[in-house]
Amino acid sequence: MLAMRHKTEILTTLFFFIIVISLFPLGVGIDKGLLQKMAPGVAWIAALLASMLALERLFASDYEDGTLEQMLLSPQPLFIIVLAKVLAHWLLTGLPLVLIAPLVGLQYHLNIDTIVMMMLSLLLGTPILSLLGAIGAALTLGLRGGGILISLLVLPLYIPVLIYGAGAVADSMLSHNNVESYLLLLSGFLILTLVLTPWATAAALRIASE
Amino acid sequence: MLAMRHKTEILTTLFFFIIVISLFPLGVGIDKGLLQKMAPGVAWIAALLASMLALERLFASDYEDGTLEQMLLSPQPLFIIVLAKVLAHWLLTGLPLVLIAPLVGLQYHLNIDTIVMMMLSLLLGTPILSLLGAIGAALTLGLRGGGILISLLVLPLYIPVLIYGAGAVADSMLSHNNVESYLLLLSGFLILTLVLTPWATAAALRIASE
Amino acid sequence: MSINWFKYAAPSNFYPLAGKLVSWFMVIAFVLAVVGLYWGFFKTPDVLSEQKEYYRIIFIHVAAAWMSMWLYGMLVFWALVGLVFNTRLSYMFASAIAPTGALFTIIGLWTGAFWGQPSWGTWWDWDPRMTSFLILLFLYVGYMALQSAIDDSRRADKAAAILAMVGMVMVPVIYYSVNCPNPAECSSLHQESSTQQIEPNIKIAMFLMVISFWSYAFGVICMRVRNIILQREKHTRWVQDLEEINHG
Amino acid sequence: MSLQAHQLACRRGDRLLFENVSFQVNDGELLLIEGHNGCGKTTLLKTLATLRYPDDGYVSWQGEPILKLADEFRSELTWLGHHNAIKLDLTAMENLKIACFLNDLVVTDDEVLNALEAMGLYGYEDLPVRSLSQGQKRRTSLAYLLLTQCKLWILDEPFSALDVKAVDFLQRVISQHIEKGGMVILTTHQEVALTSGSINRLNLVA
Amino acid sequence: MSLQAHQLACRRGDRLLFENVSFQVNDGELLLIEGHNGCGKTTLLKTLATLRYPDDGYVSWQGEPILKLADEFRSELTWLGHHNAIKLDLTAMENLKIACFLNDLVVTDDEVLNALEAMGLYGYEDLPVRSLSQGQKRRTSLAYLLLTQCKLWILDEPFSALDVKAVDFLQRVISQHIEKGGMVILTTHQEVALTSGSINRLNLVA
Ligand code: HEM
Ligand SMILES: Nc1ncnc2c1ncn2[C@@H]1O[C@H](COP(=O)(O)OP(=O)(O)OP(=O)(O)O)[C@@H](O)[C@H]1O
Ligand SMILES: Nc1ncnc2c1ncn2[C@@H]1O[C@H](COP(=O)(O)OP(=O)(O)OP(=O)(O)O)[C@@H](O)[C@H]1O
Ligand SMILES: [Mg+2]
Ligand SMILES: [Mg+2]
Repeated sequence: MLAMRHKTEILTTLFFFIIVISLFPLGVGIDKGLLQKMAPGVAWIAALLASMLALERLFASDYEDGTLEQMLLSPQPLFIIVLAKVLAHWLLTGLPLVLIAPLVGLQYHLNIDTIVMMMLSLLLGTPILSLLGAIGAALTLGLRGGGILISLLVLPLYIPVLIYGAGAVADSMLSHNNVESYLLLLSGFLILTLVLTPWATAAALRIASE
Repeated sequence: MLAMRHKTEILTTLFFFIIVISLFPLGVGIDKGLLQKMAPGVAWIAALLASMLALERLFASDYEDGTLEQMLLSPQPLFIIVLAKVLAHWLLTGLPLVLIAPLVGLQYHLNIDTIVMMMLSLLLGTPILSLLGAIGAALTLGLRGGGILISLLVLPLYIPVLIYGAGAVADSMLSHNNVESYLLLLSGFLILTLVLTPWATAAALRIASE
Repeated sequence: MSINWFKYAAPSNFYPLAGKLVSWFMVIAFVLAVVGLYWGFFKTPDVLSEQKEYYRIIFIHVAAAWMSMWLYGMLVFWALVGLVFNTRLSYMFASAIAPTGALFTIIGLWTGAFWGQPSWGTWWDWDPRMTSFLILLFLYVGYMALQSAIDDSRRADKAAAILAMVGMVMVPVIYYSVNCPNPAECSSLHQESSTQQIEPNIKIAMFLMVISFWSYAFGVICMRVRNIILQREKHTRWVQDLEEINHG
Repeated sequence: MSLQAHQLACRRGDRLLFENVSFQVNDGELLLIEGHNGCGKTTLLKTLATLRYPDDGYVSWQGEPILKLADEFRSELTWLGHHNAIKLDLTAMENLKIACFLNDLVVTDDEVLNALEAMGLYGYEDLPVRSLSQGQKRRTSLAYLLLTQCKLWILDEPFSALDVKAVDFLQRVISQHIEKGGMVILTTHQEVALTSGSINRLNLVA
Repeated sequence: MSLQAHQLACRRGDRLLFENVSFQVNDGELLLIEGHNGCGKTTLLKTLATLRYPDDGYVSWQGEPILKLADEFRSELTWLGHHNAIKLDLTAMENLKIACFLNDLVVTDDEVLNALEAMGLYGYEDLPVRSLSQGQKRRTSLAYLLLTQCKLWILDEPFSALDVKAVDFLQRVISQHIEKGGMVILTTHQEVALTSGSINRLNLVA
């Protein structure tokens, strides 16, 4: 809702990804084979971290400035508002990564098939991250050490997404056998979270605002 | 100063590291040789990211609740206060990583020499991250998109630390030839930042509070 | 004849001067670019060492690479002047330089990538020079991002100036670390300055292109400074009295 | 129509703030809640607005418990708390529009502009709220009162940070709402001459 | 001793807030700064406290410009802004101790406790400030005034959120400081009967 206004922020996120992704060759070495093998993992971990980085402030400013109270009292159903917030979060953290995937491909010497698969898996997977993360963000509202506490809650939930997402990409580099099943799993997971998590988040928000 | 109270927070950071470090084998695969090669880079990138994650709130709460004004008006020299803040930041993000290094070693099949070197390089390098990061945190106080903006400003500055730090560890796995020169470079860099950055941070804080 | 330089430190005096300079610089840039490109395409050999036609990217690539580094130096210089003497105009210069510098960096990276494809067989590699160039781009982008994130221009100027200076202190460290982390194993795809042995005609074309880029940069910077002046001083008398405001 | 509190009790931590608080607010009435710092005024207001559960007793709206009515009750309610509920990065204009959007209120730009102007923010409507003064921020959030169509207003210290003229204006806004048959429940520590029809006072401590 | 403002001018963005503001505050004097919301009171106070640079003119303390004296001037200054400058996660006790530490003030636990008690926070000193009411938070930050030894107090709307009794108490604290030869500069929108020796009023708008 709000975050859409800030196109510059999306740009900033894009650059953030470029930097994080450039860090790995610097830290790990520039061996071509090594880079290729790492690529899916790195892209996915960048997705996880960016998603998590932005989580802490997802509801925090609403909580601090009283907007959250207004949302709770709004006649609009709370889960719609939550969905709008999640969408904004995804537009800021997920979408840029999907867009930047070809560049990752270049930097890590991937071929076109793999790049397409990476974009696809990110497109399916990153919304799940935003949806799951929102629960963590709502639960930790107003607690101290929020940022790190969130990661503790949320990262374990992210792991399946990471495994399927990175798995799909890695598989497309080697055999292509199981690519569809990975993607199907991701889609199923996406639908599941899309249906369930907004309610959980809404409930957590009501509890936090007491 | 303040952050020291929260021993629980240090624990949380420890868990954060363990999770991030465990994510990589999940995302990349469990090939032993590959893991060994990646280990230094991964540990160092985890250090970078943890340091960065915590940066956003380094001065933010002081800024919002007016404590920053009190600090600026305090008869204590501002750079001392800044140093205390940086120390707290390091205790929360740098120290736990040094402590957890042996565990990384185990997960990535490293030998003892390498583990010791990893701890040493982290011990020298992570304070640099905190010191440099504080500048970014001070510059972006109260701006929108703070978290990601900080990373944009700070990550490029982190790169030399990453290169020397990971380089030292990687070198100790192979040849041992240049280990000392890496460590010397890190120490020199640490002294340089220790002397210069508190002033820059203090100046940035004064500007931010206008 | 002596010119009172300090007179032009006031935005109201600099504005009309810059207006005149813009058109001059632009004309020079255009003419030299045409001549330089002509020279580069028709007066130079078709093959340089093993490379064929595509080596001609050099005229843009090298000139852009140099510009991007020089401009960062200039940016830091003006930021420093601003911090020390607290003159508004120097901050304006610094912020006007940044987009042009970033543009040249991107051109350098882009043309480099296009060159790398035929000659090294890859768009991108973690060659030290490329890496440090990428970091330079990050420094530019960071500067611009910080400045655009702050609404209050006074704070934006000073904060960005501090960032630029920190960046400057870090540049040698970054350069050294990327370039030669390990003295024993320094290697690079870029051959060290093979410019020396290059054919004289290539040198001439390159020289022309560099001058052309310089004056393009000056022209654009002057233009941008004029815009910034108008934006920031719009409440002052002299801006409201300007003819182009009242008629345009 | 009426809002009734039945034997309300609230506790915070181990501390019992109040118990057996009962009252009724009818059309065209104003209820002023009084008491020293920390006696539980804000807590009471939050309970009335369904932002917390009472520890005992219940609140009813037209005879029905508000927690059962839920959204039906909330759509009749305008709440302004201690906090301004405005986004510092957005302009006053945008903030008001979001408030209206959240409350399903369809307004034109002109109406929003007029509300801001009436609140003395003419010329400030396009600045990010961060660069307004404390009082101007408060005014921004209060401007919503000029737009809302809700029947019941619950206001927690609405006069804080306002200057004398703005206090005066807000008072008239409240009076008009009461005269049109609305209900207002508010707290304030300032001695404000509320000139409305029927004022009830509830002292939480006594 | 005296604080003098010489031809001060301040602008925010493109807006000129005030110019040619000059005044002097001597020992045992109180200066009340008045003006409508957004006229620049907070900006003026921040300028006096070296938290911002004036756009024109300067401020001097005992004849020396305050920007030159820097820490020497700051050590004579107690500043309380709009914000409470307290950490919500810490207790009232800890917050006060940190304030004292930052200001190089050596105090015993008993002194801190007494200050809190005088401010009506007896029994709340060991709760995290997050769970205090708005007024109690304000009281926590004001309790520092009972401990500080500084000569010059600059207070931005100190009475906001306080109940009648607390306003009364704070007023007496200010009067006592003035009687002992201190200086106070403050703003407030509430009509508070400041019963101190010599009160000057500065209306920023006029
Ligand atoms: C600091 C930045 C840079 C400078 C000063 C620079 C300078 C030069 C110079 C002087 C040459 C011609 C001399 C030679 O053959 O070695 C050259 C060639 C080249 N540069 Fe760059 N360059 C920079 C960055 C880049 C980047 C970022 C890329 C790629 C993305 C790139 C790709 C190339 C390629 C492919 C050649 C041709 C090399 C060859 O002769 O095989 N350069 N550069
Ligand atoms: N951070 C800022 N950036 C830009 N402009 C600002 C900023 N803060 C305040 N202003 C502007 O400066 C003017 C004066 O603000 P200031 O806070 O000094 O007012 P004030 O007199 O304290 O008002 P109040 O009684 O509401 O506290 C306002 O018009 C406001 O728009
Ligand atoms: N989040 C919280 N957790 C625990 N206790 C709280 C919390 N908020 C308030 N309290 C306690 O509840 C009591 C009442 O607080 P409340 O905010 O309702 O007071 P109030 O009457 O509004 O006071 P004020 O006039 O200062 O605004 C206070 O004593 C406070 O200590
Ligand atoms: Mg209250
Ligand atoms: Mg004010």
